[in-house]
Amino acid sequence: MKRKLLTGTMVGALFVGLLAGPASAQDYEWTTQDILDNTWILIAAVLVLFMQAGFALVETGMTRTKNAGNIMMKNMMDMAVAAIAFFVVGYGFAYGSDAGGFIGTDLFFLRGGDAYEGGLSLETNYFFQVAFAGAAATIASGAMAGRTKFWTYMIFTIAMTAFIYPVVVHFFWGGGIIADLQIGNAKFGDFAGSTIVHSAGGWAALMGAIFLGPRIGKYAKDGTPRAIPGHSMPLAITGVFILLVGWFGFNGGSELAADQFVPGIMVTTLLSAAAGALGATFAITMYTKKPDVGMAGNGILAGLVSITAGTGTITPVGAVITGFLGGLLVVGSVIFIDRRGIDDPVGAISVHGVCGVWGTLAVGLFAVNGDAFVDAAFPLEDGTEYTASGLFYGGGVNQLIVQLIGVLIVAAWVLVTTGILFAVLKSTMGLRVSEQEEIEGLDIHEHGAPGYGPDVTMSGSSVSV
Amino acid sequence: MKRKLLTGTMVGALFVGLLAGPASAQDYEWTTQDILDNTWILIAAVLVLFMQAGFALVETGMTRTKNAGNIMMKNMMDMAVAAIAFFVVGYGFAYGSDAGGFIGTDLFFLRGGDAYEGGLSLETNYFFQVAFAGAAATIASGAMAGRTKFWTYMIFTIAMTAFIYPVVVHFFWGGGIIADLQIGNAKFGDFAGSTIVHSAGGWAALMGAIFLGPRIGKYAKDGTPRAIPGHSMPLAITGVFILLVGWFGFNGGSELAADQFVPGIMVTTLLSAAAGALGATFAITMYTKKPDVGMAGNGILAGLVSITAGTGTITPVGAVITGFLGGLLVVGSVIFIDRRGIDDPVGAISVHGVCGVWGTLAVGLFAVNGDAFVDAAFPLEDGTEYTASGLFYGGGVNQLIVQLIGVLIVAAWVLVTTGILFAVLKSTMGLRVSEQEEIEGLDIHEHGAPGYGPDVTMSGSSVSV
Amino acid sequence: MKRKLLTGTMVGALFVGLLAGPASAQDYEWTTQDILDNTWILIAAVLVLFMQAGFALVETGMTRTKNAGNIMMKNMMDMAVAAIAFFVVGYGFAYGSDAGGFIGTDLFFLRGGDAYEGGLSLETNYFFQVAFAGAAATIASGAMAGRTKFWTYMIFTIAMTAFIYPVVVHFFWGGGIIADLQIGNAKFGDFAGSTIVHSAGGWAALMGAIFLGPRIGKYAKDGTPRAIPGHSMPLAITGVFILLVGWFGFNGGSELAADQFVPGIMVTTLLSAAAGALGATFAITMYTKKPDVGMAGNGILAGLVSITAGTGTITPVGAVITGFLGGLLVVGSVIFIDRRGIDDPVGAISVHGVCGVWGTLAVGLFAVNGDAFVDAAFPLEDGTEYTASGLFYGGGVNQLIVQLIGVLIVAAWVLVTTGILFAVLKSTMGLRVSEQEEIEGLDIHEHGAPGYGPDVTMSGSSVSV
Amino acid sequence: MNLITAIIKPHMLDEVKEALSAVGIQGMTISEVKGFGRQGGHTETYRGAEYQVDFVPKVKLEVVIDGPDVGKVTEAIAGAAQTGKIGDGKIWVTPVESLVRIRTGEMGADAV
Amino acid sequence: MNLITAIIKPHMLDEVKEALSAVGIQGMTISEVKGFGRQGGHTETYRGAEYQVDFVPKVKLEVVIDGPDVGKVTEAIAGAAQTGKIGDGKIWVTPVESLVRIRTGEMGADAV
Amino acid sequence: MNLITAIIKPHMLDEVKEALSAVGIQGMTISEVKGFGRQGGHTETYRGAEYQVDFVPKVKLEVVIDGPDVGKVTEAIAGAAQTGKIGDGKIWVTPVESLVRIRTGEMGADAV
Ligand SMILES: Nc1ncnc2c1ncn2[C@@H]1O[C@H](COP(=O)(O)OP(=O)(O)O)[C@@H](O)[C@H]1O
Ligand SMILES: Nc1ncnc2c1ncn2[C@@H]1O[C@H](COP(=O)(O)OP(=O)(O)O)[C@@H](O)[C@H]1O
Ligand SMILES: Nc1ncnc2c1ncn2[C@@H]1O[C@H](COP(=O)(O)OP(=O)(O)O)[C@@H](O)[C@H]1O
Repeated sequence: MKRKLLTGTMVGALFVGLLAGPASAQDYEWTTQDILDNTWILIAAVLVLFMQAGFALVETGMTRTKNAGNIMMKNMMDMAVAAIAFFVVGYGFAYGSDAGGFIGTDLFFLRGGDAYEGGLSLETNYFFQVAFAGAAATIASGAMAGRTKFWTYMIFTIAMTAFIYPVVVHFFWGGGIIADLQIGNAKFGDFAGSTIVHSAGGWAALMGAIFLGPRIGKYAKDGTPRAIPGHSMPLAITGVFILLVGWFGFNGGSELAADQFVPGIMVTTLLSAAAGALGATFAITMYTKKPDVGMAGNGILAGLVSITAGTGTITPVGAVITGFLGGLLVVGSVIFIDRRGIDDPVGAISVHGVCGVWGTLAVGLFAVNGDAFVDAAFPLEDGTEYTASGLFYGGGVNQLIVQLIGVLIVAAWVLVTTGILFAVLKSTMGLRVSEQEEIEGLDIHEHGAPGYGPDVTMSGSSVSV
Repeated sequence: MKRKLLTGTMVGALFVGLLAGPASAQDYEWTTQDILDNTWILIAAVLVLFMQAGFALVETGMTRTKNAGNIMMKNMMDMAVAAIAFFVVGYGFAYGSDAGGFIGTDLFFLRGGDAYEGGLSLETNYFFQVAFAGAAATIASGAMAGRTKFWTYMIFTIAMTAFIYPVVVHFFWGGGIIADLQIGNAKFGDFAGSTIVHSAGGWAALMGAIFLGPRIGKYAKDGTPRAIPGHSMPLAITGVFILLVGWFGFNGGSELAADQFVPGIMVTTLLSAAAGALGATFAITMYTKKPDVGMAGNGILAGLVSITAGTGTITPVGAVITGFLGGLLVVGSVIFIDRRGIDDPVGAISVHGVCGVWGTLAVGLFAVNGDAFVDAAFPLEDGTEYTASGLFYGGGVNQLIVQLIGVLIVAAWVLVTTGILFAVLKSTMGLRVSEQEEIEGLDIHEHGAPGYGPDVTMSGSSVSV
Repeated sequence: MKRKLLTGTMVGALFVGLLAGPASAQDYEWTTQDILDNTWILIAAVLVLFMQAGFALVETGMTRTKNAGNIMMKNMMDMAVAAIAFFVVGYGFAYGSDAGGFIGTDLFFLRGGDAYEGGLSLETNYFFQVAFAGAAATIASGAMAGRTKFWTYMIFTIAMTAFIYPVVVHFFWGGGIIADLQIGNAKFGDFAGSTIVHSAGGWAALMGAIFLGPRIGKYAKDGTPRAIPGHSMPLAITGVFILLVGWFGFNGGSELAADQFVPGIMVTTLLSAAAGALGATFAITMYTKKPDVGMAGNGILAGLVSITAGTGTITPVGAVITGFLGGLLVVGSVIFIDRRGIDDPVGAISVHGVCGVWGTLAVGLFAVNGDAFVDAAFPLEDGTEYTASGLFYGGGVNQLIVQLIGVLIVAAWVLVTTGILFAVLKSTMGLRVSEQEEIEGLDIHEHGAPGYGPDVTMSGSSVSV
Repeated sequence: MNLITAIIKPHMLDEVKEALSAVGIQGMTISEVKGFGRQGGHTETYRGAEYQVDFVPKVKLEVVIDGPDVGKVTEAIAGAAQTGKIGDGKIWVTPVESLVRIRTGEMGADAV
Repeated sequence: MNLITAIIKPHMLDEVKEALSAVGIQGMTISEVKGFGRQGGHTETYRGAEYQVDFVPKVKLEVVIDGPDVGKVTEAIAGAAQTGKIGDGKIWVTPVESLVRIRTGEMGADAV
Repeated sequence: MNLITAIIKPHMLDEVKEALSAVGIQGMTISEVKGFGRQGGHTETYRGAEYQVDFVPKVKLEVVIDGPDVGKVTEAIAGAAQTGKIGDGKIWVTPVESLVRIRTGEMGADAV
């Protein structure tokens, strides 16, 4: 019933734009540099879209066989829903003409942009940004794994990619309230989205995990957390590798051009990821005496999230430190959150939320004066040059404070909106599957068949033929 | 015996070209745009080659453990055979100097092309096109999974990539009989190969599945189809993600240049894929009440195949509709074909054949007048401008009819040639393994060892060490 | 204890470079061609980094479930360690100012390079080369699978990526002793690293496998080798596909520019890989009557390694022959090494070592006179043109001999240094886990938990919840 | 009371299950096992090395019955599982002293 | 001596294990099995086709005990494994003639 | 007739099989089980949380034999499976009332 309504509305909405033709002919002649810019960003966007496979594999590998199909499905639908929702309204809300620093008001259905005069075309921009929207939604999926109703999750994803995330984007990249944030000569900086994408996703993940409550069996009667080991490290770590590869598109493409700054971005991204792996391995080995494989994978992701804000402004050595601390942080955070009774099967809150915040603040510590991209992207209102830099490079605390304010604004927005959303969903459709469904697995109950055939798991259905 | 002969002939053939040196020095100085064009197409080709992994994973994930090794092997060898066969004769048959609108007659061993004067080089062209040849062959593999003799399949692959598919390519992209197809001012259009690649593969898949007959146990005694669940949704959906990512090379690269039209192609490709997932999820949920994971994956592929013909000429909204209908269609088609006693374990006939046809016809419905690429690629003989467009954009039925004719010509060619081929193979080498081999699995009998070790499946061989 | 020390030293080292800012502003204005060159190499580098996932999957697929987590971990940490070690010292040792033809002496922490004046930037170079360093280390991981202590392996990886491999690179690409190697007018040539990367990794793998000894149960009491089947062909062959895809970055990027020679490189790379698959399938079928899936995968890799040295100088037909012979060779070598009591679970010694040597020698047989890249890259000291070519193209044996000398120098260096390293490690930390740990699996004992959850393997830990 | 244990070929399970239903058996427990016997194993080859696989997959079926039908049930299984080829398996019968249905606590014949 | 065999729901294993410890049982062997019974199976759908899953996952527990505690142990298992919903499983008892501890060669009561 | 059931360490299977061949046993059925006993389990850590693994992998071996060789067979298994370390397992013997070879319908001693 509800499903029919839902789809009906979507299909209807699409017809609105059907009759109109494509944008009118371009008079501007594209230069080879224009084409190179767009081609590079398209390639980067493909890498970011590939990250969806990485998210799916990390999440499925770190959970159990009985929910494997459900998890692949959610990640696949996140991408599908994001593509349509961002096309219909999301891109417009994010990048359309500003209303009150809060939301965009045009460019729906990718219609009505300015005539092309160099740089990225509207299509290129959409294609790159939509991949980020899918990622932002998918982050929550991991924290909600193993107990969430599929159709309820779909509503969340629609809300996230059509409205909640686009508004966050508008706040900063769309020229909204954070874009103008300035203390002294320090402006808020978040190059590729430690805050805008990752912490936003992380806050949604936190709310999801809290509203759902822990999986059955996750906590002993006295509240001690119990491990529910994932079913496949090979899948999980393959997912980490795919995310790493995709992140070079995520960060490298966020330059929004093919230029001389991209190589440095790639280098800091790699170094931070590597240091994150070392940091997490170090921390978990100190704690349990064993280098946990999944934690090392989380460490790579922590390093990546941590450098995402500062990849264009932090030096290579700064990137190593940022990533290493991110790796330490993710271990501490996973264990802390686990102990607080919040069940996050893949560590999404820690990786994306906590490290997203850390990465944004790291800009206030390690950013270097005179970075070309920052100059170009954030000229000060009065025309003076941007001269702020991180605390450790003599820039004082201004940058750090402005970073913190940006973080808090995004946190407030996402926590409130997703909080309301989950509360409403919980009291209407219901958030969580029944106990029996959870025990027997979401695959059978939500999707009709197990994600692994009877020839793989003993809990499978049949031994014949 | 036959294997020895086969390989011997191949090796012999290769020596033919050994003595000659490389092409003579180029006088033409490559511009940066030339290099950009070639580099982009090489990258796109790598993405298309990556699709081979996607095909392998979808196919293996949707079938059982006992044939997993066989399936990976077939997909790997499809690529290997395609590379060699397309190099030796296939590329020449496809793109060599035309003989009777039917077949090319030179460029064998990539020798003897015109001197380079800009655009794509012969090597770039081969490298991009060969990836398509591998895909065309691999499509059939899915429909023939679980019961086909390995060496017989190899013969099919050689025939497909050396002759059957190259002739299809020649028909259209090689300047053969379909290239000149024109009704009024409408010319047949198939941008990236809904018909040329996908429906061609789909028809071969259909013939293969019919000649083989269903897997043991697929139909109850009264003919009711029984589900034979795949062994791993994580692998299958990872394959879908890889195919999605590869498709941006497939469609985006089919522009055969890095230019301003590529971004739009990427956008329609993504939107159609997303809409396909939604369409298929909607359809299967209506039918069985459960959102089937594998079907949603098929829906993404259906959306991709459906937009492949029109990715350059269909608007974003048109792409959403095309993909959504493709998603509905694939579900109906899978169920219909299943009921007709044709056992297609992965839905290859529906995804590639049925949606390939649908996508080609969709150009006749949604194509927009004045698309730049179509102008450039298909100038009319008399020099007038190409003005046709799809039915829904006021272009009348001409485009639709010419699309249909193209579809039928390719269908006739592939059905007849693969029909003859399978008939001959069946009565000589045999198409199908023995009953015991099928029950115990192709891995052990055709390849000597199971695709999964004894520590994964209970049906494994040993518990020791 | 040792771990604490280790990490402490690393972190300390990083602070050395912290205070300094980034390189000074560039006066040189980047041309679009410069940006294209760098962008292409960055993309190629991302493909090469992706190979790390391929290595991990091949290795884990060809070994057993009980070590799957350990193997993913090793491959992940190889990448992490390589990134940091190559940044801190490795890149400097490889490409810094030459000392005695043996080692570089500056560019540590990527500091102090020349001002940019076109071509690849220092960051781009590092990013591309670091991916090779990770690969060189990871090769040994496969041969040492299933019995090596994790922390000991980490020490090996640090030594390999910080010192042993960088020195090999310096020998040739860094302008060291092999770079000047010349017999008549033939200079040593190794385009993308058959010797520099692959055989270097292969020799390390050989020493590792010898020092470790075979896995328990690998040899019967009479010394007959016993098969220990891998646990997942789907994972292993997915790894092969990923390696294939990554190799187009490995070879194509080794042109170190986006230019007209890249397409030809891509073509020879693909043809050799394809021929390698056919060669290995042919050989193993002759030998055991069955086309072994893993061997065919090794065949693709053998074809790739074999063409890596000559991808820029060998004709397409030469590439087919080189790859086909590589495929034959890898089968013979795997069986030979197995019989010699050296337990190499994935065939790393054969694929990378033996085929690396073969590929380097193949340049002496099939290289074609007048290849543009070779001209540009290796001008002779006296200013005369480079005119040598392979034996089969009338170049005499000079090229073959110079290739052999280069191979031997690298072999000597790696065998001696890794020999000393493994001997020291064996008598200090110990190389090999205890018998009980090996039997029960490295995952539980080295990393604390199994790589596959209890719901996948019967040997898992618990059936509850 | 008796426990009837049968080792059968995996692909005969459906037919055996139907045959058991036909003689009124409403409950049974199965598991995947591996058998060693006259059927022998087979040789596999992996990466050029041969190895012997001695154990072949079988399904083990356990049925507890009450009363005199042991012969009938045994025959039903034997009839349905028979292919006539080596390796069809065995059926053996052991005595059972007591039986409880956990849900209700019923015992003996009522618990079957 | 007796062998007590219990078929239980998989997620009740932990509680049964604790109940057995409580009555002094220190050893047992378990395996994953599939059960067919009154509980029935369920219908799954895959790619639009329905199929019946008759066998549901169960855990089989085997405990050899010596002496007169058969009733106590049986009751402990039955008590802990009971959910009251259909499919809770069965417990049956068979006679054991001898028992050996492999490590020591001890026999009978000492081997338990 | 008797059924000899042995619980052994998985990596001892090959030796036990050989020992059984040596005393003329030509058929057996094995399955993967998990054991709980004095050997205890071990603690694993996953993502910073510890958990107890109580059940350790074992192999269960079932052999039906006819005649007076019970002792010999039991000893053969015990001898081959013994490592002397805790957790070597158990062997128990239960009476079998009848045995059928499905392929031929042979019964009793002929069916072994
Ligand atoms: N003595 C035995 N004890 C227990 N199981 C046995 C015994 N002999 C055979 N089996 C089981 O029966 C199966 C079939 O036996 P086999 O000797 O191969 O063929 P057949 O049943 O035709 O005589 C074996 O795979 C094994 O599982
Ligand atoms: N006659 C039997 N012999 C062996 N096992 C049985 C028998 N009847 C039931 N079982 C096992 O007990 C389980 C539960 O039985 P079922 O009839 O479903 O419910 P209940 O135990 O509530 O009567 C079955 O799944 C099966 O494993
Ligand atoms: N009372 C019992 N009933 C059934 N199986 C048992 C019993 N006691 C032990 N076992 C099995 O024997 C195995 C070994 O027993 P354990 O007490 O660990 O060591 P040991 O055999 O050296 O005394 C256990 O893992 C379990 O599978």
